[in-house]
Amino acid sequence: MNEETRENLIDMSVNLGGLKMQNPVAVASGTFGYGREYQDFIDISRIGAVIVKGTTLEERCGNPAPRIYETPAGMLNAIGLENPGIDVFLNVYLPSLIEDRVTVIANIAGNTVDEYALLSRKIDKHPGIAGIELNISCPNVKQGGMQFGTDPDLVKQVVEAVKSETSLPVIPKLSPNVTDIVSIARAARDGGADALSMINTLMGMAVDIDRRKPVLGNIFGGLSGPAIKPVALRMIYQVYKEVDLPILGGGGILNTRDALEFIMAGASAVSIGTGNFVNPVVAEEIALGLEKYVTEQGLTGINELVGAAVL
Amino acid sequence: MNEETRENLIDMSVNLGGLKMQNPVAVASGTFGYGREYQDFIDISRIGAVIVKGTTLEERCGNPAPRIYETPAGMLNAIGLENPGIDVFLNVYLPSLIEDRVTVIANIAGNTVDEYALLSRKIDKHPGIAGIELNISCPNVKQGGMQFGTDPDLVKQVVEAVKSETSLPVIPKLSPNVTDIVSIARAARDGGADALSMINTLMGMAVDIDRRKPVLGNIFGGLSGPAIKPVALRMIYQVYKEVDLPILGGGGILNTRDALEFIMAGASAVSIGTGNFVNPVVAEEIALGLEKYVTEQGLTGINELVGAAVL
Amino acid sequence: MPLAEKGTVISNHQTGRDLWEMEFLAPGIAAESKPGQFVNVRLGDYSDPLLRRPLSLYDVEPDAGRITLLYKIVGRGTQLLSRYGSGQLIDVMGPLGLGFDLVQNRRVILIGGGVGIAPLLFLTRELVARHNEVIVLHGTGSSDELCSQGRFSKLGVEYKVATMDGSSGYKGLLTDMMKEALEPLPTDYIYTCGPEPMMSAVAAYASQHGISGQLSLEEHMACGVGACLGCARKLKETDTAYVKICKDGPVFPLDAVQLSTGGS
Amino acid sequence: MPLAEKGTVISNHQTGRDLWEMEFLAPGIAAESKPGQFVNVRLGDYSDPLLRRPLSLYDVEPDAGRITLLYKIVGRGTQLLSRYGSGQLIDVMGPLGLGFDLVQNRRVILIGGGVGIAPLLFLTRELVARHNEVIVLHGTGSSDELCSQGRFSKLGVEYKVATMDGSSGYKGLLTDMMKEALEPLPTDYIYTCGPEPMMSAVAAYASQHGISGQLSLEEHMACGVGACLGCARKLKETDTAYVKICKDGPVFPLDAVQLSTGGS
Ligand SMILES: Cc1cc2nc3c(=O)[nH]c(=O)nc-3n(C[C@H](O)[C@H](O)[C@H](O)COP(=O)(O)OP(=O)(O)OC[C@H]3O[C@@H](n4cnc5c(N)ncnc54)[C@H](O)[C@@H]3O)c2cc1C
Ligand SMILES: Cc1cc2nc3c(=O)[nH]c(=O)nc-3n(C[C@H](O)[C@H](O)[C@H](O)COP(=O)(O)OP(=O)(O)OC[C@H]3O[C@@H](n4cnc5c(N)ncnc54)[C@H](O)[C@@H]3O)c2cc1C
Ligand SMILES: Cc1cc2nc3c(=O)[nH]c(=O)nc-3n(C[C@H](O)[C@H](O)[C@H](O)COP(=O)(O)O)c2cc1C
Ligand SMILES: Cc1cc2nc3c(=O)[nH]c(=O)nc-3n(C[C@H](O)[C@H](O)[C@H](O)COP(=O)(O)O)c2cc1C
Ligand code: FES
Ligand code: FES
Repeated sequence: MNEETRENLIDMSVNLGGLKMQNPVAVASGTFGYGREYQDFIDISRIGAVIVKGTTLEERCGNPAPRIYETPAGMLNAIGLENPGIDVFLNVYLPSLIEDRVTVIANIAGNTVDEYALLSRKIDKHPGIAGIELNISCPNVKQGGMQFGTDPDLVKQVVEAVKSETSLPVIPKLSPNVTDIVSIARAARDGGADALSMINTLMGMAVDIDRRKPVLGNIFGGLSGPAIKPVALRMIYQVYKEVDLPILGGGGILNTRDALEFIMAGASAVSIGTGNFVNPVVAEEIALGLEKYVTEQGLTGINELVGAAVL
Repeated sequence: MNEETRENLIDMSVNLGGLKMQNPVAVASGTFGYGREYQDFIDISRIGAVIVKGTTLEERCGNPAPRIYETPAGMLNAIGLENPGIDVFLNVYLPSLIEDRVTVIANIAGNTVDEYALLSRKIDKHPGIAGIELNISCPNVKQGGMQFGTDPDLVKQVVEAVKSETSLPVIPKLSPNVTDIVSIARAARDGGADALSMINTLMGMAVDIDRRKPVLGNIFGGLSGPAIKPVALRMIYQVYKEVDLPILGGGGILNTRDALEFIMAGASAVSIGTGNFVNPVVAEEIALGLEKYVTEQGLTGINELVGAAVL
Repeated sequence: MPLAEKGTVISNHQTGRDLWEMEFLAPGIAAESKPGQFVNVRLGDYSDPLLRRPLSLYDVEPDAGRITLLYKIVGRGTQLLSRYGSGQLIDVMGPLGLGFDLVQNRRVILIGGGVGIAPLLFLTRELVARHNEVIVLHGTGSSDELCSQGRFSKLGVEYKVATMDGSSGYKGLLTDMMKEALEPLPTDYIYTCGPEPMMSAVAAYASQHGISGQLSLEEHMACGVGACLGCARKLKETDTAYVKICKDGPVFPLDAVQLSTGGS
Repeated sequence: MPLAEKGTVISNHQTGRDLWEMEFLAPGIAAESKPGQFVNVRLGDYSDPLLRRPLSLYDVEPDAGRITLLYKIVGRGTQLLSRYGSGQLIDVMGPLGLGFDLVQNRRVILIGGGVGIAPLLFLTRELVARHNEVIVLHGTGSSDELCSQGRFSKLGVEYKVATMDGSSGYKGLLTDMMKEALEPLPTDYIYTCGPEPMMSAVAAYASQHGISGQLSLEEHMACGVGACLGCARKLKETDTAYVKICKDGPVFPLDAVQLSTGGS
């Protein structure tokens, strides 16, 4: 069989707990706006899935400036979930994404379990969304956010509540700021999660030594980018071994080799966050790069590589 | 008063819970051997304190190779506490350090609370050691190590056991791989800790995509270097606000500006680990750099800056 | 429509104290550019520094496909930028942001502080083309930071300088010179870019004299396109919403912004 | 005594496929250097790449204070190394590790695979000075990786090459050529550096013929001085202790090491 024929038989699609992606590369929540911001640079219909900015019930205006800061091989952000609220998202931003035939994953954050449920109900009623990522790990908001993601009982509760409101695939996004990621992942599974997204940012900070103050208006922020890649890989590896759910893995991915590390460590699909800022066409480049690798290695699909490095 | 006179009045010494250092810059355990390895490059008597390689009761041969790997702005290590055992350390390696008038901090790791106690007793009996750092956070050994550092009750127990065996300053070294660093710090204080050392490495891994295996022989390793600086600063800031103990802060320090960030976030002294590999004279350079800064800012001593950025 | 392009460096050389000029070919971006817009530049091939750096369009010649940047070395990114040699490729996104409104047939004053002069050269070119009488005021610490004189002179506009140490032109604050320089003739419009305390003084003067105008703001950026919501700023303290400098700006009306007046 | 020195780059240029040579002045290090030792080089000014890179002393002229490296571009560090220009400073620690034992008045064979030829040039120079008959065998994939011929010829030693594709010298494995090249004359001592499967074949041949010798090993390094215990390796599988390549090596007796024979 020559390469060309084989390429046609190659399956780059991914089924992430019922959520179908044409290729394994998603762009991560909060780093790609509502898709339109990068439209001039990349054909967004070529991306496996666009996970839109974290959305809350009501509009939020976000944290005081400065909100971002560069760190060695990474960045801190403390956006504070600025967003126009779920209704505006569904009615104003979503339609154009649907028109562009983008696989859209919503990302929701609530202050209470009930809010997560309510958000999910609204999304469930609205056609055009392929899945719901639960942001239970945002380190940048006072209420809600991270404390949900660090307590197994709360994780289970939130997932259960959401599952009872929607038939869409539900993907909790786990916080890495925990002692035992496996117990959190198990709680999510016990609550009925269809897949897991990991990892969100590590909580960090920077000091402005000239002003003798924290750099960020919010003091603390979420660390993302290549700096956190080793932590992300470790947690995905641990969870892949212990919990039988597909994983959407990310944290510091900048290129195809990085993405392959995640897939071999157990991720069924990958998400690119900070990498979009560095290279706005990175998601498409990685999707193509993965396809090339699968072809060159004589594999039938990307799925064959998932967990390949797990001992 | 002109600068020269003022310089004489400047106090760069540090009292870390009873442990006196001539300047606030220590070299971190496991990155400086027993001092002699870097002797050709740096006058080790100029370093605030040398924290020697983690020592156990019995000799340990360490983890299988490969043990280290470079990551973006950081490195992974899984040395596995290779060391000749406490008796060889005290009898063979310590004497030359004492001769060189180095402030030596021992770093000990046990498999059980009793082992920590026994190690401390041996050190207490042996003159020439200024303090004991308790490694309750090593991610690279199966038994002992990190699980001590992630459970507040165990932390308290270990510290109490050690305190009952020695009158030397006892400095538990906290693991960053926890959900709530403040509760761990409190437990250490409740056990009688004299100061806190933070942070040890974040647990991470890397995948060799060509061999489709984890890179490290031990699979997981500790992430150190500039990549982890934001996490270290955040944890030190949190603990400084909540727990009234002096902090020996480190994680990714490469230069004087980095050290100032740590001090302003609440560290009374700093430790340099990976930075020694990058620049073997970095500890001396930073000690001088801090003195210059204190002088230029017209301060009387480094202590004035501790926690200066904490809101 | 903005795009990502690998520009080819034509030249890159120092023109003043810590000040450098880089010329590169990027026809796609050049064709779309307007004064006041900026490019977001990726520096180096490694993960540190990681983020792109926003830099104004100092000059643009669309026909030649040529873009010039004027930059001050302040940190790692600008340091790396200064190491690019001719023929090397440079990874640029642009043009980004909303540029200046271009008035016509007016007497306009452009006030640049330090490297804040950068966006005002391309602006001058376009304003001259629109039959405005353009007066450029440039303030710096010392004469070795005045590297733009030749370029402005070529455009045939009046270019006055103030230096803090008096080594060239008016000795003292640009904003003190401003008052002398602008009166008694009426000013129709003011464009300014520079340190906020300077722009604050300019805005106060403008408001006092009922002159409208625009300024250009800076904020740390990641995406440069409005996707990350990182470059947020409240224009006035009483605002509830944050604008995004990269997308809603960097240019804003002079009277829309509450500026830092100095101190810390 | 090793030291840290800022060397001044004299030249840095490509000499073969992915192969570069850099000359720099570092009199302190040059004065102390012995064949088989290495330097640990810091590349770039930023945090990525972070760690130093170990590179063998390809050639050293102590009187001129000059050190030459031969390096193959394989990743980020070596890529950055290739960008250094003459006059630039380069941050080097060395000489590190234990070098080769230098025999006298013998017939010795030096066997280098690929860029493993690097430590063998300086060694040749010193062996020639010690009245040895030196035969150098160098194997590569193709002739465009044979960049050292001139330097060895200048030292007046026999230099034979094998290339996998036959584009120069013997066609095939260096170790196959070795058998032909060495016999019938007796060999007193063997030095080798290169891929482990190659060195493994050399060691097997040596053991079969009762020839002693030394080889040079590689391991990822951080400190380069024995402080981090990172570059650990069990010489034989049955060993309980790990040697540190940077301090106990990189040179070891041929028969002390169990080498990887290939595969993965
Ligand atoms: C719209 C816009 C246009 C600009 N135009 C110019 C110009 O034409 N010429 C020029 O010299 N400078 C200009 N600047 C400022 C320039 O972006 C910074 O000087 C530069 O990013 C500093 O990078 P660094 O790595 O050298 O400094 P570092 O301090 O090492 O940078 C660290 C981080 O802080 C950010 N940062 C530091 N200073 C600034 C700043 N003043 N504004 C925004 N981000 C900053 C960097 O982008 C980076 O993310 C402009 C800024 C903006 C927002
Ligand atoms: C004692 C010694 C002497 C050496 N002498 C030479 C020489 O003269 N010429 C030459 O071309 N190469 C030599 N090498 C190999 C050289 O060190 C590596 O090729 C180089 O470190 C690769 O760096 P990189 O950033 O380009 O590659 P990357 O793969 O990006 O490096 C990533 C990390 O892996 C390490 N690494 C990668 N390959 C090796 C390797 N083979 N050995 C050790 N560490 C590695 C790097 O040091 C770095 O920490 C020597 C190695 C050792 C241990
Ligand atoms: C500027 C910024 C904003 C983010 N906003 C969100 C968000 O709204 N919801 C969320 O779940 N994650 C958010 N994240 C986290 C990313 O989706 C991603 O999980 C994280 O950045 C790690 O991946 P990376 O290293 O590829 O960026 C944000 C990250 C960044 C950098
Ligand atoms: C190679 C290596 C070995 C280490 N060994 C020890 C050890 O034996 N005991 C210990 O408490 N910490 C050990 N550490 C952790 C360091 O002391 C330090 O806490 C950590 O590396 C973070 O600081 P850094 O980023 O400055 O390196 C080791 C770190 C490295 C890189
Ligand atoms: S830099 Fe991302 S929104 Fe402005
Ligand atoms: S590299 Fe540190 S011990 Fe060898």
